[in-house]
Amino acid sequence: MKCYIGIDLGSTTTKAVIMDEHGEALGHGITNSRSNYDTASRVAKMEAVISTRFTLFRHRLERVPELKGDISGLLADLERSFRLELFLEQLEDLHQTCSKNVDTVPGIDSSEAVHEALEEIFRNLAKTLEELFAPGAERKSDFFRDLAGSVYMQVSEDVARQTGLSYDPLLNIYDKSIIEVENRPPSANLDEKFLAALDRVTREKRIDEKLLRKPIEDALKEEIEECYTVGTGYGRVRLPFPKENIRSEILCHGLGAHLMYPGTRTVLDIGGQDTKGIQVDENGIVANFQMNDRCAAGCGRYLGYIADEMNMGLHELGPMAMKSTRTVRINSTCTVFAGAELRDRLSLGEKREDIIAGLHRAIILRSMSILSRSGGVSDEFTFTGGVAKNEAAVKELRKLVEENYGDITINIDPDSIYTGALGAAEFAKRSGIEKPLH
Amino acid sequence: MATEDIIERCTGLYEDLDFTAARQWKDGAPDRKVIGYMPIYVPEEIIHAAGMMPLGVVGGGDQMEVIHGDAYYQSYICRIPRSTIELGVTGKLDFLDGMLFPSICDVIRNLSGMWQLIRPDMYVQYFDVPQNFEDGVGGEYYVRELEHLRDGLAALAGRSISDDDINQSIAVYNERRRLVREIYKLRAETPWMVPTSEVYLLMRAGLVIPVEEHIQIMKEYLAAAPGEDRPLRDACRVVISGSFCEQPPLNLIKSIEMSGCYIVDDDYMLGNRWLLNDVATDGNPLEMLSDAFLHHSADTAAKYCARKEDVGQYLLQSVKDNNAEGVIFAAASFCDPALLERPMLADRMSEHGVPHISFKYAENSGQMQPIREQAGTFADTLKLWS
Amino acid sequence: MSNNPEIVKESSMVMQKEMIANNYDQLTSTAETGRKVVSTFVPGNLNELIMCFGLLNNLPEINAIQNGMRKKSGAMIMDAERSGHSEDVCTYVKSDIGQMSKGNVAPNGKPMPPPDLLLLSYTGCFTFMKWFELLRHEYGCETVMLQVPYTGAGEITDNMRDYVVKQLKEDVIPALERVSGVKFDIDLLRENLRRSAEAEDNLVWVLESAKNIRSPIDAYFGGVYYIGPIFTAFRGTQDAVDYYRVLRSEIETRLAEQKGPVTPEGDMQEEKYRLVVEGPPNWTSFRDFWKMFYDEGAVIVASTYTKVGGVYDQGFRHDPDRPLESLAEYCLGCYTNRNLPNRVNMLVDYVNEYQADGLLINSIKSCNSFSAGQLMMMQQVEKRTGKPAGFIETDLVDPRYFSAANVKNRLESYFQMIEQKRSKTEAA
Amino acid sequence: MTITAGIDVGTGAIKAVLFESEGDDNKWLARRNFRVRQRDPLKLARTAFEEVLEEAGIAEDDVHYTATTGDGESIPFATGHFYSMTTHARGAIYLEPDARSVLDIGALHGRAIKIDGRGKVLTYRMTSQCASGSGQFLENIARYLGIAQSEIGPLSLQADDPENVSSICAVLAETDVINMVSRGITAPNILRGIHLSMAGRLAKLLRVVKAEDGVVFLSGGLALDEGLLAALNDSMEKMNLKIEAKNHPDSMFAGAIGAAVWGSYRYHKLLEQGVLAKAS
Ligand SMILES: Nc1ncnc2c1ncn2[C@@H]1O[C@H](COP(=O)(O)OP(=O)(O)O)[C@@H](O)[C@H]1O
Ligand SMILES: Nc1ncnc2c1ncn2[C@@H]1O[C@H](COP(=O)(O)OP(=O)(O)O)[C@@H](O)[C@H]1O
Ligand code: SF4
Ligand code: SF4
Ligand code: SF4
Repeated sequence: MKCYIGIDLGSTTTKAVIMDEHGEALGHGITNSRSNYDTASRVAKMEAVISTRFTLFRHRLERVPELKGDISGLLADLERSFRLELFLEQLEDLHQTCSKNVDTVPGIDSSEAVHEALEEIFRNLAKTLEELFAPGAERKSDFFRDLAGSVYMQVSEDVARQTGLSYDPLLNIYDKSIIEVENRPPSANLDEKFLAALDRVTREKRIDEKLLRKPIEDALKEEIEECYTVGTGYGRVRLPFPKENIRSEILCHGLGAHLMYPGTRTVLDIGGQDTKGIQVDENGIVANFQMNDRCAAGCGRYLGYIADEMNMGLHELGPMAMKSTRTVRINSTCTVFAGAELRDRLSLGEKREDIIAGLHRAIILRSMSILSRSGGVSDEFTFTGGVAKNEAAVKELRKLVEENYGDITINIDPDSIYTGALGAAEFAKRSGIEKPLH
Repeated sequence: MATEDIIERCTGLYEDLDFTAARQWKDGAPDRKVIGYMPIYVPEEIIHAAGMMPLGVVGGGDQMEVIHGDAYYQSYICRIPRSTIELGVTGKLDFLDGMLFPSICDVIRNLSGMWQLIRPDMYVQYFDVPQNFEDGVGGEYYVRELEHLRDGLAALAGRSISDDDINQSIAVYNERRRLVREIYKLRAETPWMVPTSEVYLLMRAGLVIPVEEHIQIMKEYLAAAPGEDRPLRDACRVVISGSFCEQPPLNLIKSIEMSGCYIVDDDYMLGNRWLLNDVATDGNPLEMLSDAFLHHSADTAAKYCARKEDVGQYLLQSVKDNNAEGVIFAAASFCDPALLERPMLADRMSEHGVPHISFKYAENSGQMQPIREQAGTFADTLKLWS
Repeated sequence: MSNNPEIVKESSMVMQKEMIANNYDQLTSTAETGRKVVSTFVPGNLNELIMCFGLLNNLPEINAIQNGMRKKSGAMIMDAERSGHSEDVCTYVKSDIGQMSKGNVAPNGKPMPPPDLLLLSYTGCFTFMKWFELLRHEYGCETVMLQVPYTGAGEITDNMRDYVVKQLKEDVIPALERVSGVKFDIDLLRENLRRSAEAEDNLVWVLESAKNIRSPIDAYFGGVYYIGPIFTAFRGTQDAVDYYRVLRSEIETRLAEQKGPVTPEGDMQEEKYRLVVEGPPNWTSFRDFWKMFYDEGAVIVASTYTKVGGVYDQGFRHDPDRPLESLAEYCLGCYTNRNLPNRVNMLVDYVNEYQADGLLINSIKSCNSFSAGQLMMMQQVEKRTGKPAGFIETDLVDPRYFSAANVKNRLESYFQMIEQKRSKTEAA
Repeated sequence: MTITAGIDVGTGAIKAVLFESEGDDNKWLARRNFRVRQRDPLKLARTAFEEVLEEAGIAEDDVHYTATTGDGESIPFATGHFYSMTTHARGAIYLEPDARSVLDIGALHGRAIKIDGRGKVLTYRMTSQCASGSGQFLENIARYLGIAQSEIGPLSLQADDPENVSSICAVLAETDVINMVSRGITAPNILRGIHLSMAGRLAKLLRVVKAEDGVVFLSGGLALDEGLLAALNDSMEKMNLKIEAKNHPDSMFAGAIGAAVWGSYRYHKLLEQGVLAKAS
């Protein structure tokens, strides 16, 4: 099967979208943008391939008459189990790496005690992770780093307290090891994991294995042929691509938003360290755009700092802000000082959720200015980028758009974080069909 | 009235971004007109003489959410023009019949053009002032600019403005100037009785209400203040310099006081103290206003100082007159005039052994911790070591 | 201009280089020659008048630019900040003050003499006033102020002109007489002004040659060289007259040969985008900045920066018959002394008359005079021309504020947007 | 004999000390230093206070004056508060009598304070808001690189070709660093680059306050970072500042020490005036 790939190498996350020659997006993948952009785009692409496989499974399973009606649940179970397989493998890797790193971290009196503590921590981790992947469980994030990290912190603080070890070296070991692990994409064969996941699901759900095995194996045999790749995003200059395979993220976001919602005339994208207001015409062609100036105040990273400061997951910020009853006015959106501002407010006795709500409003106010600079908001308006996942931000945005521009259709796709990559994939398809890459 | 009530009224005026008091005044009679003006100084007498009300516009403070204003300004430009534009774009200044932009810096200067672009129908004037202080050169130019202003306002008012009209207005403003001076004097003598946060609000009120009402409020305050029971605190005496345009948030003024400083002189809202003495009411009023402007007006960085020796003398005099122990240079971030001038003033203070510190603020500064830290250390030092 | 050995230098370039070197040599040899030095600014630069007194003209802005291009300004600015100057203010000022603290060495490596007079032509920029107060603070020399009122209502009034003329007569000329010991001769001034006008005619011709599709010049990156002599210590000299004559004939040849603009890497090839630029350039990475344009086939066909030291393409000429009045009008008419509606009009006309693809604003952190209000200007120009505008931010001579990756990212996006829009118009 | 406690509430760490003084003789009884790491600073301050009391075997009621500094203005059990620069100046003189200037380098700020031999603040200068040269930033980067706090210094000292970190904004600098890593720049060179950029800024502050004699005393959370110290001495040399920067093993306690010492001074002042304040 001929496939076209768009990669959006963002400052926080790297996204990939795989598109077929008819323009259908088959799969997408996301990963943390890490120290090595090559790895990041490789991992994102691999994730997109995984997601494409699931799309292909769906296509095949839809043709199995006996399964009628129950595919989505089945696929979700499959995916969950598959992730768990991946995570367990990475966890094992992390465990070994941590053990190996014990001796390289200073400030450790008894490495034996640390090794013991690590055993305990990882026993706990494996258990907690399996729980996190139990049917119906909620997860803070889908990144290994986030999940493993937050569990590790909790567990190691407990273990440290019980054993009288100091907490800092344990953290240092983690900090050091997670990087190594992240930079190693899962090594073993993906197909094997798909099949292992299949086994697990059929066992859990008592489904006849034979019904599923053949279609899944067939889907796995289908070749995903990479015909043309276009890169975009902040790190695009670092992509190992020739110039004609690179598009500015403005064009990609414009086009991506147009593909998702053809009626789009204004796009707001809030990414990790930039905010863009884009005006597009009926063909998704960019008519005007503005970005934040050199100051990264009020971009997505700001929320990251806040989440770190509060020791919360990014996912949890929005819901917490939604609980607010009165908004505290926050005037500085300087990312670096976000933490200080937060502490300042807390010490004045303001409530957490009110402050957080204020912070969200501050971000949105800033993007309203950028929109205003780019020519305002016209119907329809599409909100993209990581921050679009945040309900509190969305709520403020709706309010302010209505106050300033009246009644406007606001589109937010659950997959809006992939908008740039989708646009890039479409560019890849257009170029690839014109002149295939050799 | 007790000071508390007076200050509450002033606080209400300060927080009212809709300028209700001015709107009410305007609605009081069909042909009333309100003319907005920006810092530092315009000859309000001429507006008053035209039967109009001058309204001081000094940005939106820390309570306003700025959206469109930020769209028009880069991050390296001070705050006051953006919140002022926001006030304009969001219709809060729609009731104005004119806007005056006095010469102070390039930002306000360019804002005058922006206002012409967003309000092409409005009476919008850039009001230039002389930087040449000779009667025959700068004075002559200024008198003709004043005539131009008078004629423009007369046309807007639909009636002529006579010398008598202006002289009468000068008399009213003379009274205001006297009261302002009195309040400043009282604060310098007994700063614990007259906190700066109150003086500030009193002065701010003058921007947004008719001058006659302002005179009344100040009289009431002067009558009430000595009756308050306020303990003397262990604080040092400082002069604030550099805050003549964009205003600090009230919290900042309070933080300075809380961290152990009595403010005994300042250049907040200097417009109502710009002319230092009474202006004669028995001559050609424009020439008298010009004479006062050229020879008896306050000093700020927005003014050219013709002689090297004179730089900083005004501030030094204030330190001496008010028995201050130190100077706090507090300028708005990105305020070119204040920040360019500061090294020269600081040198002058050091020459005369006047301790000083400096920091920057924005009208919407939220974090007071660094301010307290600096003002507090300054106060600690002046206290522990004197 | 170009240090690239493969590029044949046009003779105008050689001429200009010599003129500048010569001027610095004169400035740095006053100890021997006994000549007196006046410092003044590019906008409102009264070179013709200064020449009447045999005084040398030193322009601190130009020194800052020279230091910027030689990558020396960064250290100077930091020096000034160390001695208490705010990071928020104009970097020309700090570069100048830093240069002083570093021994005040001229670009030719010799020490610069202290000025004998600071001629503060307060034209179009508030910072000028404080800048010279700061210099006076350091040098303690005589300072004379020439206040040029801002044309806030969009026109030059009689009161403004009279005020400037009066200051010239009563303050500036007496000060120049005092410092030089030379009596003012108005006929000499007329003679100088006549030469100015002649050079101005040729300069305007050169700038307007960019109206040709396939422009023979770049009116911004190249333009800053073309305006050099007329904005600085040469207006009114025979050297300037000769320079502009030669320059014009060179451009005539380029035009005839259908050549594009010269760049540091030779003649520019394809002309893909035609832009109008508002705002001064960045000097510390001037070459890299320029390269981002010519590599993409972008030519600047008109710019406002080349009008800061005088707006000549809108009809103004120095006039020997009204010497002081025309000097006054010159000052009053400089680009940054014009109000915003007028600046918008100029930009709209440029976009239309030069058939540009759009307006690009290079917003300079240092310069409130230029930058405050630019975003509204941009909006107005977009609205009135229907052409897309781009916006980038850099600084004049502070290398910390030139983020190449950031600027390149925006420019690329801007060019791709023009391209995309254009292919749509073609398809339609 | 006066017992005083000094509590320095920092953004990164809480420091508490207990002193016993007799005239000009100040004896150090106990100390605590807790990293905040996402815990409630005010609670930690209380814990630290209790632990120093316990270590010295002193009851809370026997403390004559509890002085806070840093962000501790709102600590309920304090007798009084001194502002950081006042306390760091005094603490510096206590630990290093030859100190004539202090560089207080914390999580979000850097300050240069010029002082005299008695610990009086003469002038000071702080880094401006946009500061990639802050402890927080260094900490983030180190975590990012998987390097323990205590390794930063030693690693930085191994640099052979330090990379230039120029961004003023920490967020953008973070991206710069990411780029560096993907260009294969080694951790020591990156760290040294950050150190140099911080040191340049700090040395600039020292220049501005005209620190020209005596020792430059490092205090605050980053004082013990040897890499930074080395970079700083380099930078000062480059700027022709002919003074030497030094730290002290107890540098991090300078603020708390200063608070305790001033507390005792203040206690006697109050005693003289007859206005005896007591810890609540
Ligand atoms: N689930 C989420 N909930 C809230 N915010 C999120 C979520 N996921 C990502 N974000 C925000 O989105 C930002 C990243 O957005 P993204 O569009 O990926 O940026 P970039 O393209 O610059 O990497 C993060 O900094 C974070 O603030
Ligand atoms: N115990 C410690 N060990 C290592 N580093 C520390 C320690 N305490 C503080 N730091 C570093 O110093 C930084 C700030 O410390 P801190 O003294 O709390 O600053 P401040 O008091 O100025 O807020 C922290 O971000 C961390 O990088
Ligand atoms: S440090 Fe803060 S204010 Fe400065 S550029 Fe970065 S985000 Fe903006
Ligand atoms: S704050 Fe300063 S720079 Fe800003 S408008 Fe006022 S005077 Fe001008
Ligand atoms: S502010 Fe602008 S016009 Fe003024 S000196 Fe600086 S660069 Fe020149």
